Amino acid sequence: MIDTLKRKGGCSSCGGVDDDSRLLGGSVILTKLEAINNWGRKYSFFQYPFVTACCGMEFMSVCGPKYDLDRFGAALPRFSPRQADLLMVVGTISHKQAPILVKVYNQMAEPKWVFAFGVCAVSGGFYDNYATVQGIDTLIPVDIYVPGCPPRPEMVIDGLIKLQQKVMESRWSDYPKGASPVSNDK
Amino acid sequence: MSDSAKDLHSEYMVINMGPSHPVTHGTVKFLLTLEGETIIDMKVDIGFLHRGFEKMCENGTWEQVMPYTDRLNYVSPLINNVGYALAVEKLVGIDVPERCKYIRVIASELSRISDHYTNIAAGAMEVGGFTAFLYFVEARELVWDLIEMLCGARVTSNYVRIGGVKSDLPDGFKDKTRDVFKKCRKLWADVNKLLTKNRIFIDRVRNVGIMPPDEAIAWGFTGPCLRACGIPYDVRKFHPYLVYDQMDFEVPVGEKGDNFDRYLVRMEEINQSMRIVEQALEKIPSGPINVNMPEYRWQSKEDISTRIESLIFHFKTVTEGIKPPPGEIYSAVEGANGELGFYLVSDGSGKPYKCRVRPPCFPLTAAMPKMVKGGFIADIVPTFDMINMIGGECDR
Amino acid sequence: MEANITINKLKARFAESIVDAHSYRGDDTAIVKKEELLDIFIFLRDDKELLYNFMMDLTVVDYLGKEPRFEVVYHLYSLAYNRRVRIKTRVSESECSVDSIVSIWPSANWFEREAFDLYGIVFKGHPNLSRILLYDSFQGHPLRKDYPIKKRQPQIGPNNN
Amino acid sequence: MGIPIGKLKPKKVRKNIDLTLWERLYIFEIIRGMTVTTKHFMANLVGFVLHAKGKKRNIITVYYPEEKVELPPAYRGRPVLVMRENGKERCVACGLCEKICPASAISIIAEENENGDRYPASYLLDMSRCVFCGFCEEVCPKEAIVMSSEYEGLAKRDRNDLLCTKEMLLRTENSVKGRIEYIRRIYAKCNY
Amino acid sequence: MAANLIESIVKILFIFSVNIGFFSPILGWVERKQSALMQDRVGANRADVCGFTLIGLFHPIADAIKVLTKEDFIPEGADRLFHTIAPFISLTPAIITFAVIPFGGQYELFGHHVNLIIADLDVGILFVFAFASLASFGSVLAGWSSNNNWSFLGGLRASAQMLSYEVVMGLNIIGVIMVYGTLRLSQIGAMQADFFNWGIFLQPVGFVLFFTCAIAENKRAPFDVAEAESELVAGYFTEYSGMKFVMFWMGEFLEIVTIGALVTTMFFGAWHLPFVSDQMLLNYFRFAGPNGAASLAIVVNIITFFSKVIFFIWLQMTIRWTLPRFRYDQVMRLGWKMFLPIALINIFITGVVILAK
Amino acid sequence: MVSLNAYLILGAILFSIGAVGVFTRRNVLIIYMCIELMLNAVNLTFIAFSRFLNNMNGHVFVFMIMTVAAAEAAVGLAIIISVFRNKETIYVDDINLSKG
Amino acid sequence: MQLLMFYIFGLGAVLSATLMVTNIKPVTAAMNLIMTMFFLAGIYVLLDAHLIAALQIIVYAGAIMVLFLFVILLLNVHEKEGETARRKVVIQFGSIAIVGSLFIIIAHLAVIYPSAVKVITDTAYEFGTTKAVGKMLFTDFLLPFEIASFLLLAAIVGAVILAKRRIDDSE
Repeated sequence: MIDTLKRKGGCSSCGGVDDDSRLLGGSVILTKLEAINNWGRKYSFFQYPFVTACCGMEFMSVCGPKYDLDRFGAALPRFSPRQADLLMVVGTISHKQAPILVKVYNQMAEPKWVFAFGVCAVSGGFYDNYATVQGIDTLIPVDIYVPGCPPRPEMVIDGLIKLQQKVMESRWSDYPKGASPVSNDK
Repeated sequence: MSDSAKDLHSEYMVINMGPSHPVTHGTVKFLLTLEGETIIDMKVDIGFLHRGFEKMCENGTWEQVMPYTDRLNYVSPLINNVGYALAVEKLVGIDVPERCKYIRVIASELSRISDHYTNIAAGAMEVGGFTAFLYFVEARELVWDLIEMLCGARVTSNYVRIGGVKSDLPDGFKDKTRDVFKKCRKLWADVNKLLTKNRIFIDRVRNVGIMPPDEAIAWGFTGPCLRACGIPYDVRKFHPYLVYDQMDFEVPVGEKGDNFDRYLVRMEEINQSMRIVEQALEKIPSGPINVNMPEYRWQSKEDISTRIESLIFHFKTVTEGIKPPPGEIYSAVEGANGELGFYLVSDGSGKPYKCRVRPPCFPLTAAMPKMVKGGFIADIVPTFDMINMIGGECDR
Repeated sequence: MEANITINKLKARFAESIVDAHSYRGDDTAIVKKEELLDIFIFLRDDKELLYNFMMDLTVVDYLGKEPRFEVVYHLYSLAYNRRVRIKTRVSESECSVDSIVSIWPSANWFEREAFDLYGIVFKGHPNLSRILLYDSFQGHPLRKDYPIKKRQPQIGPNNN
Repeated sequence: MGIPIGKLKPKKVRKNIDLTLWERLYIFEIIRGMTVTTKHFMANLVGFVLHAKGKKRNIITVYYPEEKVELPPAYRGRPVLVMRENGKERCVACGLCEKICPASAISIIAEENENGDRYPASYLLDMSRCVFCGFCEEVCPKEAIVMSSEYEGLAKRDRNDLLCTKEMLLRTENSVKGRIEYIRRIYAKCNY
Repeated sequence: MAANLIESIVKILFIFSVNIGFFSPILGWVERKQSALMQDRVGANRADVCGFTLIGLFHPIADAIKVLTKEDFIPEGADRLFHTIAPFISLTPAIITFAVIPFGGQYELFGHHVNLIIADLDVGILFVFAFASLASFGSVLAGWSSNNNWSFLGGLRASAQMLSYEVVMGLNIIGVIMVYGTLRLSQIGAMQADFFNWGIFLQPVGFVLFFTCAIAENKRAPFDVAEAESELVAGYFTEYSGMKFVMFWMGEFLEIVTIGALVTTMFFGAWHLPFVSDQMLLNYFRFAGPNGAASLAIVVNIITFFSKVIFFIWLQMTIRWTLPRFRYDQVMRLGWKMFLPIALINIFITGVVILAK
Repeated sequence: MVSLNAYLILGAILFSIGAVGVFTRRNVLIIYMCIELMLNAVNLTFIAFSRFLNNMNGHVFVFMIMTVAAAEAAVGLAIIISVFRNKETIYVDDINLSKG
Repeated sequence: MQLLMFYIFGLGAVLSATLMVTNIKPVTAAMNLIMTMFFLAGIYVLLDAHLIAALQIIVYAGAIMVLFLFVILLLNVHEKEGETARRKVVIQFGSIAIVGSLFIIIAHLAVIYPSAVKVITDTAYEFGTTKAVGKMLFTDFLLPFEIASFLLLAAIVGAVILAKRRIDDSE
């Protein structure tokens, strides 16, 4: 088992780069370039829908005509992790599924983001038992948590907008995020 | 070309399909042995969504099981709610009021419609017809508006209570239903035009995944998949529960038991379910929606605030749960995928001693290898979809 | 309540194997000895007046503390007569096995694997009795009453499965 | 076949489904399908052009952050605590919601104030576990916790931010008035 | 000589800018937007620059920026060289093919003979075929070099499918060649000045078959079995990431344009407006002087040509978003057992009609 | 201006490379490819002669050679497939038909 | 200009042909052969044989080599261990050395001793066009043409029969 808290400190530290490194890379041109780059990334999420459970139904709705994730440029589901930028973990991750999730995460090309969709992915939800992983952040670094069981499509879009803000704030030095922490276990 | 691939005595290619593969909805793994494109052998590995449903139920009170049933077949949660409530009522031995029965019928049928929409939509998407997929998602969205109006949530409804339902039909439900069904029928017609007579689609699904009737019975098929074989087994007709015996609807059956029949049966069932909802909305009587047995339900807020014994009893039922008499029962309803059975064992305490679900898609998934063996990789796609394996229900 | 035709026929045919029979809330139930299970099922399936062609459900109930500890529960359904019956057989913890009925109903295959997976009941003669819902490295059988609900197993990495 | 099948009139769905030569030729059915999609395309295109001129939009899509769907009164959003006029919570820390919550998302530490009334010294709601089932609202004897219609602002970058304290949950009675009225209507009496 | 050189450079630049600069980014947008409208959605519309969204036109730019900075990945055990060059192989034919497609007539401009085609080859159609056939190497090599079972299956499917449909496509073209008696695409175009001489009237069956085969050759739905998402994850480019992956898409998009251009040239009157020949155009624009008339005519030609191309792009997109996908063996059966005989019969009938005249 | 000799020499070199391949390689597929290469070398000489003699007969010969090559490829690959099916090898050393 | 092109194409052809012969992987060999075909097509263009050049690419690169690739992928045979690395290197270096020296020597000779054949520079306008080749095929060479078509037919039938599964084979 891996210490949850320790990992969490590691994964959500995108804003935590110390000031020195910011100063070093902080020339005007670089910042501009960074901003343009982030702008591009933010409007072009190719998602990998790791759909496992109930939230998948809501995920269909989010992609569907009424809420239309495509408006945010995030409508092209790529089922090959190599081509995806955003790993949407939609639904419960059981212990049996966990290795696959980690594998998919490790296969994704940088830069990559993870979206925990629904309480089961966030924390295991009300499945607090022998079979369910208590939150995917025990397995892989997560960028945005969207609770709800399943979340309303609006909540998902809200989360996506927050993720876009996060991407806007990110620096080149935040990447690569590297392999998932459990990848070398055992 | 594929013929020449078939001849080679080259090594069989062993491929892992899933669980993170688009066709498998992330919840199942196929271990395929291929010779060229032909499937020589197939092993199905499920359990990727095993969430310990039974264990969770055994650790909650009888009421607390209700949200867990939502997430069994998460495409038609209301049917699961109804099935569980009926099972507990059978165990306790109570009969719900007439209006409640009608509401439950309406809720189940709306759920069934949305399930079939999802199923056909996903099927269309997986054989490449993305537009048909979105039309049915749109239609489902409209049905979900109704469900949300009824029970306050889009997917996980948690609407039915033991001995009744949570709330009455909202105002204007009937008119809204009429509007929604009008739009849904239009979209249904569009999808029908896009798929039903389209030869590309027919070629993909016809004569694929055939299951002869006797074998289907032996494998434990129920629901649309069994009806596609020509056997009109429908729990709603054979063991009428609620008010299904007063409803006028037909059971669509297929002939061959292939994917095309499954598709047609589902398409027709959408229409029949709409008919049922419309009839139920016409016929619904007024009256109470809950059974008048305070010991089996939470007390009303008025009682709690006015009567102290009610308050004490409320605390008792909430913390300990209702206490059905010891015994065991099996009760089945017609789920969207087939017979959804609940086998409950009570030891007289407030928690279920055993709460077993008979998942309809579990035997269907078990028969997958039989249906696709000898076919092509591409045949897995429609077959698996038309089986409509729902992870939450199959793995629980 | 009076036992109906199924129970009567069973009693007539397998008098000494029927431990008990009742009909609680209209559900016909027969508790049989596990030795003659296969014969009983073949009889139930093939008898002209019964024709239980559906094996609807198979599960196990764990009566922790009682002896024998487990009850294997079969639900059968006859399409021809629209009739259901529940057959139960008792299995002790020490000798935790019953005969597999896969040869009678292929649908029992996965149900038996599931029962094995979650309760540890061994089905003799099953073609492939392995874990189905859980993974191979899982220790114990979670639906037994003595398995704590929150007892977690070590998380497995990507190369471990 | 036995008893009720005679009563049933199963509807054969496969009749008339065998293809005519016309349909076998692919192209005509393809054109039929394309007319359907083209009809949608044209309708939406025209709809957009008209919309640009200020007409009502006919497309189903909701432009979410700018535009919101109308929620039914039954909608169960995030659970919140109701405030009294004096700014204190209504909750008396009876612990029923804590008990009934299937996800064990609520944890209450009760204390008594100087008047001898119980109140929650700490009321923690773990939004990362809440499944929006509404049981807490249903069992609450005081109408102190209600499912508001809030669904925004729940996405967080850190899982710990999802742990809501009492202060984060308190809402004035006015802001959840509609919901309180609704639950009075549906839960006030068992049978009505 | 210098004038020729300038003319060539201008033409090459024009085609390049139209293809790479206009069509390849905009088609991504068109595909998303059109599919959205067909499916009652709105589609990408939120990428903004200084608050302007321009109905989502910035999204392709965002995609391009993102893709450029995406990690380039070569899987373990892959053949590095072929893995790298495969996307280029599948991208280049689509661009090169445009060299022999005429987008206008021949005019005298400032005393210089202007032929609106980059390379007026005698073997124009064969040239198109020669390079179109190379595109299959891209997908085959991509599938083979990725060291992944799904890619491999995709590569196998792609090679078999493209090989088969090339045969049928070639046979379809023969009908057109027989009717017009030349392989030179500019001549084929010029002969369609008369409205009733358009290929669609002379070779209706040929048009349907050619169009279908071209879509199949381009591996787009309903013939996208080589990259079928629900079967083979992403087919032969499963293991590609970043720029190289997008190059496959660009290749596909450019080929859509090429198909549109070819169909226009061979069946839909090339650069001609119905009932209006080049000479009549020049007569209409007489007021602008000979040079002005010629340049106006050139503009009209180009606009006509590209609007027809755009129509066919729209048609292909509609087909792509309407139809489900074939099964692999059905694709092959359709090619060999249905299209091939029909194409042969078509040739036969064409021959008979030509002889009878 | 390139002389005829140059083309002939190029053809000769390609032919000899092909021949070297046929003699040294053991993979049937590569041997087939070498044969194709040799045919191509011959084609080159035909075209060159035809150009320098201003006689187009050479082109027709090349046309025929291509036909033969295509036919040969089809039949040859079919043979390889059927041999592979029976012997599970594509190496000439292992294919000894007389041993059966 | 033409000389330069000839050297580029010629050297490219020789180089890729050498690589084809020496390469251990069939797929790489096939790709190198395709390169050779391309360079040869370029040389054909230099020789005014446009049709033949196009056909070269269509028939060889587009059809025959795709077929080769398809079979290579289909058989998917892993390279045998028997061909050791040492031998591979020897073959590579040996053939490259021999061929390279041959090329240089003979090219040198060719420059010293000009060709005996008289060069005809002013070709007819129609030389190498489709029309010309077609006319010849259907007049002077009609019989061989028909025979070629029969040959193709025979090859198709033969290939189908050879590669077809024997139905009695299976059980």
